[in-house]
Amino acid sequence: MNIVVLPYLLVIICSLTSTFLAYLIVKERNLVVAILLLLGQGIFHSLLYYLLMAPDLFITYIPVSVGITPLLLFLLIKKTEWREYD
Amino acid sequence: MIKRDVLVAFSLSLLVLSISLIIWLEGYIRIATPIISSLGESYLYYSYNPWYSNYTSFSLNVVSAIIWDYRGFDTFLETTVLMASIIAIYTLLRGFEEKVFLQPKGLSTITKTATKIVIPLIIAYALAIATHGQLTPGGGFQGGATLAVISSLIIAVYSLEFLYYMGYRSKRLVVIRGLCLIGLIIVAITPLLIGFILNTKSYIFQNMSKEDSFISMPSFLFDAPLAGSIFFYNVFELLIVFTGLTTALMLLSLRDVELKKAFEVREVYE
Amino acid sequence: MSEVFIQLAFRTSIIAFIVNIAIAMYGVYTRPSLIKKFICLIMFTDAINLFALFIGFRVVNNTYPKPPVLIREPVSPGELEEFKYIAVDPLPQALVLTAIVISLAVFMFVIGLILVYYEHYGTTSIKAMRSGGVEEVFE
Amino acid sequence: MEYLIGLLPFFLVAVSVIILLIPILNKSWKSQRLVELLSLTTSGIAVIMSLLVLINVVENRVVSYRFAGFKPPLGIVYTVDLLSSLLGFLSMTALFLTVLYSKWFIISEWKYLYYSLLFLLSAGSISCFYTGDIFNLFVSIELLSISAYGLVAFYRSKPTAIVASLRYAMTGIVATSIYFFAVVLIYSAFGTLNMADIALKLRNPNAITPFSQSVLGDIVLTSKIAFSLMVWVFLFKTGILPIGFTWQPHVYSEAPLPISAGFTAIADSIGIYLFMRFFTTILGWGVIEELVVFRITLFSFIQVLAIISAFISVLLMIVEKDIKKLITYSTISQFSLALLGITLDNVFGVVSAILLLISNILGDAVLFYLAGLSIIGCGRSINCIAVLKNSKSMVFSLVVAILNLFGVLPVTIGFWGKALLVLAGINKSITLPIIVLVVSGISAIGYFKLLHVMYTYKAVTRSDQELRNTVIPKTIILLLSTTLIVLGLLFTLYEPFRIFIINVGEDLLGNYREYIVKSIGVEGLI
Repeated sequence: MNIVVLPYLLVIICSLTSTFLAYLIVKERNLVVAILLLLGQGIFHSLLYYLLMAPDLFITYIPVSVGITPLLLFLLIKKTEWREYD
Repeated sequence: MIKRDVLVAFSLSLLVLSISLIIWLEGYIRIATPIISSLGESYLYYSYNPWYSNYTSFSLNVVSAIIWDYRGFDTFLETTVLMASIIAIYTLLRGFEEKVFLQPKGLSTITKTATKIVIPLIIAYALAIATHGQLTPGGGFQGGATLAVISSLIIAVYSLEFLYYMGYRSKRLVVIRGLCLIGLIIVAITPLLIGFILNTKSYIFQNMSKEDSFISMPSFLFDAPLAGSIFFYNVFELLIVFTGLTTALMLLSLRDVELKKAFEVREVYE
Repeated sequence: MSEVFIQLAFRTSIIAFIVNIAIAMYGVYTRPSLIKKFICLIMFTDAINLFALFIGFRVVNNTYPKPPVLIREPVSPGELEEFKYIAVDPLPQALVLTAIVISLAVFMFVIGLILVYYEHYGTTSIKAMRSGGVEEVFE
Repeated sequence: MEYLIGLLPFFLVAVSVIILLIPILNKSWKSQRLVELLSLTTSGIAVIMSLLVLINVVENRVVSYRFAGFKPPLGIVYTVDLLSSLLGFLSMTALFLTVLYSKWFIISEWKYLYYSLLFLLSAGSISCFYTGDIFNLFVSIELLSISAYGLVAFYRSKPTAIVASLRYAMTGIVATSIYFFAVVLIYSAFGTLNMADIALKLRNPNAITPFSQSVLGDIVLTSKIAFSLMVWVFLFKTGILPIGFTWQPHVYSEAPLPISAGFTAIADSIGIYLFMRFFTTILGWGVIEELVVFRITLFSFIQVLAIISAFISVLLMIVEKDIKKLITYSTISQFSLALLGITLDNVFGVVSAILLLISNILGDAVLFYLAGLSIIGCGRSINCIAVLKNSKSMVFSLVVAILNLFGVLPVTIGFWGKALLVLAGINKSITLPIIVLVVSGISAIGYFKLLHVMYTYKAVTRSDQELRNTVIPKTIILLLSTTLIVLGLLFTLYEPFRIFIINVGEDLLGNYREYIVKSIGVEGLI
């Protein structure tokens, strides 16, 4: 196996994981867990940005998806409610 | 309810099927080929190219060159969108009071000490990627977002009170933000003004000299490529994004006591 | 062999992202909680951004493509020519960077809106909106 | 003078920032007055600037401005033709009127925030009209949308206003993201983002433009997907049936009244304008054969939607009791008819769409401003319009506005819009004119209900505190209603004006060649 194949393998794994996480997020009723899953998805997305050779986006996306967006969402949940009711 | 869910799911799966068929079977959309668009190749070729001085922007980072030079107007409008968002949040929560004398809480001492150690590192990193945006990956927005992580760390670890102690007020931040946006506009309009004075043709957002206009921003500082106005834009953008995101974080983490007055105020309605 | 594998990998990933878009859309249209809808919107824009980035990727013979950043100042036009054929497309990256900032700005405002909504109705479920929200109030 | 085109959005943004900063830095009562004065003068200057652009465009037909001086596919270019400069001028006029009316209508400590958002809204609007780049259009739409969400939620202690803003924002984010998706698809096949470049390659796929060279992928299939997605987005912006109905009635009835009046010109006409731009200049006459059938199919699909939308909105208009919602449904029906005009795909159809836009912008403004008077005097119910019956000039204006929107007498501009629509429809089939007439007939019930109510009901006027000095609004209303008549008479009697309006439509449909050449700056490609 050629060594260049490895990044492509990672690309496919990251995308499939991201989709699986998306499914979990939509299913999840506990919003805190949903946000944590979103954070995990963000990490996979950042990895994808790196693998697709976009260093600018990589260093943009890390603070946005791991730092700011989850904090905003946690602040929102803290002030409102953390469960999803029907 | 359930009937509607099934309907939505069904139509969306149809959408997925059709687009997937197009991509998978026919290969209509160009994916992972050796060819990229000629426009992209032009950017790669001209971005730092002393041999074609009419098309270059003297930036080693091609993405920075596109963002602030080739498509600078987009980024200006994008910065304005951020401004509009801050004004809109401010409008939504108008009438709040920032109360400084509440007791600060926060997490344990260990976490606080760790944060204290991390913060200077983040500041150094953010400044580096913002000011070297024309040389290495990074730029104003990247640096600003990284700096804003500090504010979010402080809010999460020390509580909002600590930001007040450090002298942050949302109004001050909004003022800094507005002034920086005006600074950006001034830098963008400067070539036009110089063109007026020298009575030659010149363009808004012009960076290097063009075929029909010789006005040019400084492209080198001693030995390091400055990429003309890209450097200034990056510095302004750093401040704009940092203050903007911090304002939003502060406004959205206001305590109930502070927001109480905002929701009591009733204006004369139609 | 390797080319077939690369094609397989990329087509699978792109379809994964289209499925991702569809799942997010499903969440936006069917979940009752505003916060959940909002999380799904974030996923939606993220998936579209990544789709855009896949479009700008290229495959280079024998090696992995380079990011669109020149390592050092080019000394000859020949080096630039080489760079032109080995780096990925920078334009989608610039577009996505702009799109990320814009969506962040809009999301911050929507969070503020949801806060005020909660202040009014005491819940983040859209049922409150359906029952009580849309009635006209005559003074 | 070309730099004025590029300077206008910068000017509006700078004004907006200054308006925001003055009261924050200086908290005295003087700063409030200063803000009002500043916004009035600067919006006046903006009107003059857009008028100068219009004059320049009338002379040269198409004017383009390159940002940063880069040639088009490489950099962003503003390309202004007759239609965009005309609508840009109308949008700036609406901004001026909105500022003037808000000076009277809005009483708030935080008025500067309102003005600031209003200027950002119009900056987005003017950028949408002038731009010649599809990604720049995305950014402009976002600027327009986010300031609009903020303005709709301005009365934040009303729960309905928050709900309206949430609806608008949620659908808006989905719509603009889908637009971005379409932009990416177009880039993947055409390898360019410039509108003129795309238009060129849809007509001549073998053309080789500087920098972007030739097409990359299968343009036929990609255009089919991308343009279908774009139709969806524009329908959202216009407020026509599938997803427009989820937000437009709520937004119009809950936004501050001057904003609702300005929205027609500043935000909603963007939808119709983009339809015209994308389906006449870009995917218009002369496209490659593979796409001709697709275009016709798409048009017939939109036609059906427009007809359904027109019927539903006029039916809702009859039963509506809230005056702001009544005007909203009237707007939707007018926009649907304008869309119907575009789908007829001939010069008269497009001209009728333009005329309907103009008449709707002005007529809507008159109705909303009258509603503002009645709301201040009494309340939101349509019975409250009766407070206006004491003033003869207001009754006159109401009659003019109603006649204009209904479109029966050939003295107003609205008549010519509908007349040309009928004329254009007869060429296609006999049913279309009948549909237009039936829609107008049903809408007449809704409009004349207003007059009926005015003379039969007796409205109770509110306490004196609410009634303010009504010189400003009354002057604006009279001015606008006379403008309606003057425009109508001009169109009937003064030939150059008629020729000018018809030229706008002809240029749009047939003169794509000049648009492409002037925008890209290279001749001999088409």
